[in-house]
Amino acid sequence: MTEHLPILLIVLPLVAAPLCVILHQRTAAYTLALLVSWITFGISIALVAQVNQTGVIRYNLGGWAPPYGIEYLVDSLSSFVMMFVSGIGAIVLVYAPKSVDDEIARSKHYLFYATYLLCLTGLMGMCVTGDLFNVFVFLEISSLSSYALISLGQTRRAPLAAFQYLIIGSIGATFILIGIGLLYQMTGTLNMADIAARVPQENGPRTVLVAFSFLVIGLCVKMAVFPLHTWLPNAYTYAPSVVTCFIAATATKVSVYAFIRVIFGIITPGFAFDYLPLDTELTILALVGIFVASTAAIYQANVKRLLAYSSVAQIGYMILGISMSTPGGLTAGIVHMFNHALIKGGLFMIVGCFALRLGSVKLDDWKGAGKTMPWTSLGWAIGGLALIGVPVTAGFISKWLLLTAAMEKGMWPVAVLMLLSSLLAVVYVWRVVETLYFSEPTAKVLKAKEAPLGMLIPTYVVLAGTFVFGVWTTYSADLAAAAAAGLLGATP
Amino acid sequence: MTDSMQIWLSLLLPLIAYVLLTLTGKSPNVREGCTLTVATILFLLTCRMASGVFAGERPEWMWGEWLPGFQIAFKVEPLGMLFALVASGLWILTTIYAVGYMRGHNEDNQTRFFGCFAFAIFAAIAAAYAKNLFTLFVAYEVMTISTYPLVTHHGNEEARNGGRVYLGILLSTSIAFFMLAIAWTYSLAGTLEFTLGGILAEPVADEKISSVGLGLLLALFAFGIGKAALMPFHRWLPAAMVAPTPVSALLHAVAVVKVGVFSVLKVVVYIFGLDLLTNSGVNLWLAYVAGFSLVVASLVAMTKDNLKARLAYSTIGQLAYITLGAALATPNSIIGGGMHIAMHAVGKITLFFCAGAIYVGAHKKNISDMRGLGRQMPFTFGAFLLASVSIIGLPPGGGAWSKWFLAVGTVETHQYLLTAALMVSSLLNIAYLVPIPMLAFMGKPKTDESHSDDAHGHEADEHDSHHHAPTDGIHEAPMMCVVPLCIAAICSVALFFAADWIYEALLPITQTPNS
Amino acid sequence: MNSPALEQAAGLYNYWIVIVLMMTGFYIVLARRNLIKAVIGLNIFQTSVFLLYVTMGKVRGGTAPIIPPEVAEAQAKAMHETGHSEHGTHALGTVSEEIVGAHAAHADLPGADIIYSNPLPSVLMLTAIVVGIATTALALALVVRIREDYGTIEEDRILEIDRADGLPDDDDEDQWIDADTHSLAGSSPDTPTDSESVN
Amino acid sequence: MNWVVFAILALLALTAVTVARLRQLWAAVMFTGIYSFLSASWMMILDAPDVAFTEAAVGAGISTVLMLSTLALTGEQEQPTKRSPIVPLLVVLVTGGALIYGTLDMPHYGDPNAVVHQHPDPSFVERSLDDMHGLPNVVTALLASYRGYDTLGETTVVLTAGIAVLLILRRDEMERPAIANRAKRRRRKANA
Repeated sequence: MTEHLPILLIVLPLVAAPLCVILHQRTAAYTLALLVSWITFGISIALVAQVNQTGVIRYNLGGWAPPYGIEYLVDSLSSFVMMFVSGIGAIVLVYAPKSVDDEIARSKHYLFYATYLLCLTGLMGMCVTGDLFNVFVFLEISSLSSYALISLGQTRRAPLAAFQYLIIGSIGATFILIGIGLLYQMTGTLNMADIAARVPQENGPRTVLVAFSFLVIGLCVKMAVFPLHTWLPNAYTYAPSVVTCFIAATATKVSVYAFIRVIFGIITPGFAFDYLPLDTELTILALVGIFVASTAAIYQANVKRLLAYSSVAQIGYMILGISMSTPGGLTAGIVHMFNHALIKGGLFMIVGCFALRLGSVKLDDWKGAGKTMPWTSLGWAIGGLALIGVPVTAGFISKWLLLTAAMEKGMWPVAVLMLLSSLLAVVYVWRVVETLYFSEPTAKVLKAKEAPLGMLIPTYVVLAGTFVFGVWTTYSADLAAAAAAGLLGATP
Repeated sequence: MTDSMQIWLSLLLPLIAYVLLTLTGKSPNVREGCTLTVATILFLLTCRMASGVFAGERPEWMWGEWLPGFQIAFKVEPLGMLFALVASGLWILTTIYAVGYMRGHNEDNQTRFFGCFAFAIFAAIAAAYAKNLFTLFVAYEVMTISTYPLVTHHGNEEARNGGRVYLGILLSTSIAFFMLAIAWTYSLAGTLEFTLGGILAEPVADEKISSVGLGLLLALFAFGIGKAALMPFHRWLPAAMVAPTPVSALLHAVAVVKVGVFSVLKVVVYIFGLDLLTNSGVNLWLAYVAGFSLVVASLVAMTKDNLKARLAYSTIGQLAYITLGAALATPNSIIGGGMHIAMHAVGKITLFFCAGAIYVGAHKKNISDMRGLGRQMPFTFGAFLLASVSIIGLPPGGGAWSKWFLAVGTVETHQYLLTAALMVSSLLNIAYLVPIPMLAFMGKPKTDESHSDDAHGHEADEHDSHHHAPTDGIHEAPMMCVVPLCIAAICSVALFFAADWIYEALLPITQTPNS
Repeated sequence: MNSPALEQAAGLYNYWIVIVLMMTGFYIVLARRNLIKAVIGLNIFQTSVFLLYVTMGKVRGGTAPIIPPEVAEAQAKAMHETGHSEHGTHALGTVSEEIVGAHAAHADLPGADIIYSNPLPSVLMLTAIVVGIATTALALALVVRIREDYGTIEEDRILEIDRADGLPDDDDEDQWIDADTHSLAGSSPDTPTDSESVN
Repeated sequence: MNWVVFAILALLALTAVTVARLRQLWAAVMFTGIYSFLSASWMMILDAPDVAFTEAAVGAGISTVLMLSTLALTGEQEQPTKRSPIVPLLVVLVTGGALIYGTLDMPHYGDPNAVVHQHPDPSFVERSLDDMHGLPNVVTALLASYRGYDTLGETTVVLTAGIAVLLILRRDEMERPAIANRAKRRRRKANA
């Protein structure tokens, strides 16, 4: 049984999705989705444990060995990413029902939960597969379902945002497909490890170079790296609250994961960073992105959009860490994926609570909500502190790791700019805190009740997580360090 | 009781207080009883530890390793011990005082107030006992955050603006400079542990860092520790005056600012090392910045009519004394700086207590309105006078000794300009502190009409139920306010006689291991 | 003109044409202001990528990877005789002796001289085509929805309408609150969409 | 044979450019269908009959039908845009240039010594002979076996799209009354 865990991870939500449709009843569909997502979470925890004990797990689908068949590969990195993606997926589902009731027409609920599961399937599939073309297929599953989920937002801007995301996302996916094709042409295989072993690197064949850049650009679109982020603010802003929680916490992170895989698992950092000046380019892009997006976040009137821009900035920190390609930097990038998933998930969950009670995500409509919704407001303050990176929160751990990694590499300006940029986070987080606590409540706010416990408890579980992993880093930083070591060690 | 237990218990106690008082928030008497009990236990425990530490023990306790190489660990040494002693002792006084003040004022959210207070004490103790820079930094930031709700306690526009400046400056400096400096130090030395004689000597010998770089690093530390309120990053301190007076007392006398200068001293003594600093000469610019800071702050203080604002600028000046002591980096100046932490803490908390008592008892904020008030509030103004003497540095105030050692430090290093600055500043101290009790005792009260108009004009809307105090006879603030401030005033004099003991206690930190 | 360049051009012109086709599709997506046109562009872009893959699979003088029945039969029989079982999993990148041996054994069988084009790109593209049509369907559904909500599928026009609504979100908040209370006040039976009135 | 290829390629390019220039959406859709059909023909020549059939059915068939039915709901004329085509053109030129640069080290068209035809040795065809016990169509064999998992993914994509379309297009009277109101308001304004 245990040797089939990797495939179970995908098949379970995959099978549950059509079942939800067949059930055709919202409560039943919800219960099934909840159950399956928690089982998936359990399986990924089991996989983390297993990888820790026995090392990399390889699973040949249908018994066909690579390079013929498709191989599943669970190593410390993929198991780590799967763990937090499925964990966030499961927790958000616990949080979901009230908000979904409020924002999505009831007759659509069973379809909504089915799509949610499909999105989860796609994300998990991207993490677990060791086959490049298979990554593309799963990427499309997760993308298509997220377009649909985003289009469910209440305003008519939601379908438009989804459409724009679809066009940009499909261009990105097609770029990835071109990149895969060119790599295939040069190596004759689709298995990542096999490609890495066979890709000709001496003299840097131009085809490999172009293949690589197409893969990177395609993934950058999906990751929303700075100049290619244009789809993200609208998509996050107009999607239903629950969808934003889920997608913001997981989708971009999984793309980052795929990016890491491509750079360290296929191209090798030696080629990417020594032969190509990719590290400088990425560093510059990341820094510019951090500053531009953080500044944009400061001026937003809509809190969801504010957080969306903040997400673009935070992706910059991940890229920054990855582009250092040292164990320290890579660890920082990976651990920030995890920490940011927690933090941003928690913050968007808070936004969902406000949206439920106040019917708005505009900052002006939240004035003085600290009085009537103290717990939700406190939640924002906590999550905000974590986002800023105050000690004792998870955000601090990533910031600290990134800082020491930059220092270690002697990247002075980067360290200074990084710290300066985190001051911008103070501004945009605190703007909201002040509105919550130091403004006269509006009539609607005065009438508002505290968010229901069913939503507050999962939110606080996630927020508590930001504290736990700000202090106890065995399961975040240590796993990330192991993953980074694995990535760098695997490529001589 | 083992060494490590003493440490974690003293860290745990404020947290226990926090939990207890949150749970018992409904009944104020029980809540404050709990706080006081815990504070007393903590103080006794700290005294017990102090006797050991000053005798040469160095208890240690490691809580855990957050990241490989970065531990949250604690080790008690004399400087930290002194700071912890001051903090825990004054916590008791401040709590008693706060009870009187907050009740006398019918403040809202008292539970949150006392809770954050306990948390700030926790952070102060953690900072005092920190074994390495990493732990110190974490405690430093926790303190910034936990005192923010205290500063913005009133929740109005003014509080928001004050809080903005407060948090803005403290967070920005700590993130942009302090954190960078720590990371830099780590990349140079490979460790962040406080070590007698410093950890940077080796990298300097290996030429990993030039003397310019060393100066820059010192600057990052000095300005990054925004709580030390070195100009030009001092703005947060006056801004934080919007807080209730007990908070100001805590912030400006005990916890926040003292964590700042304490950190500066720690960095100088245990990270740079006195020898390294004096040999490389990079410390002098800092000494001059501190000298400039202390004269200017005293000058500004003279212009302030609002008593709390004047005290705030006075604090900026006094903190600069300590920074100056650190910057001179001679054994005498370090001891002077360390001693001034205690002397100034006790003196300044008295002054703030007095300011609060005057506000509660007579509803006066401005010095010009206090003319003749001394006859109504003799204890308060008497205490004010005693504390002023200590702050100025005249016998029999404790401050006399610390300023003496600082002056010796400037002479030893032949920085006579700084000696002059110290003298000038002390004169200025006299000029802005002594007139207050003098006016109160000697001055003629304003005529009743203008007096009451003024008072009502200021306070009527805030305190509608308040009936105006009669001008004749003794009318002090509540006992809960007056008693602590008298105790504090007596302490500030008592310290004059205990200076020798502090000197002995601090002497070990100035000795380099090989000399 | 030197001959290597010419040779290269002769060997690569197929790819170049495919690239031109791809870029035409890409251009349509980027330059469009009409939503359907964007979908059309995406279609052309993706179809051209399929061509890129299929071009890779071609072998000169090869034939479609469909094994003539008689060859297959003979092969099956030969395999039965050599009695070799299926080879399950084997380590990555290594080819076991057994397979090579079996391969050599087949060499003299009928049909062994047929050159087949590479089947793998075809396999991949079958998947990609389906993914493409799924994307198209989803995109078109969104277009229909946008058309219902905005009454147009011209992007410039939609942005104008959004701008005319005032600041972003301004008007939407009203909807939000309406939806929040589930008030059916405005949605009398005649809530058909603009499509009717246009047609 | 060669001139057929040339003709198809020329027609493909012509069709693509025509689509780019057309403002009549209906015609553009038809040309897209033709484009798919031409692609399918070329794929046939490239020894990929399975892909060709699928492309003809899906690309030229289903997708054209879908687009036409969408057009029926949305109107067929593309409005001229004032935006300058310079930026997209630039992006496209750079991308295309990069791709052409990338082809320079590629194995030549149809080269039997290309890595793709050499690497998994024995090749997929030979492996499938053994593993599949002589299933004639190697592409089908591969789809069902070695890359069966992609096929599962592909099915999931279809399922996703199906559910998604339901989710997007289903109208509900409970839903979004404000939008309906707005549509009514707009209609009224237009009529007035």
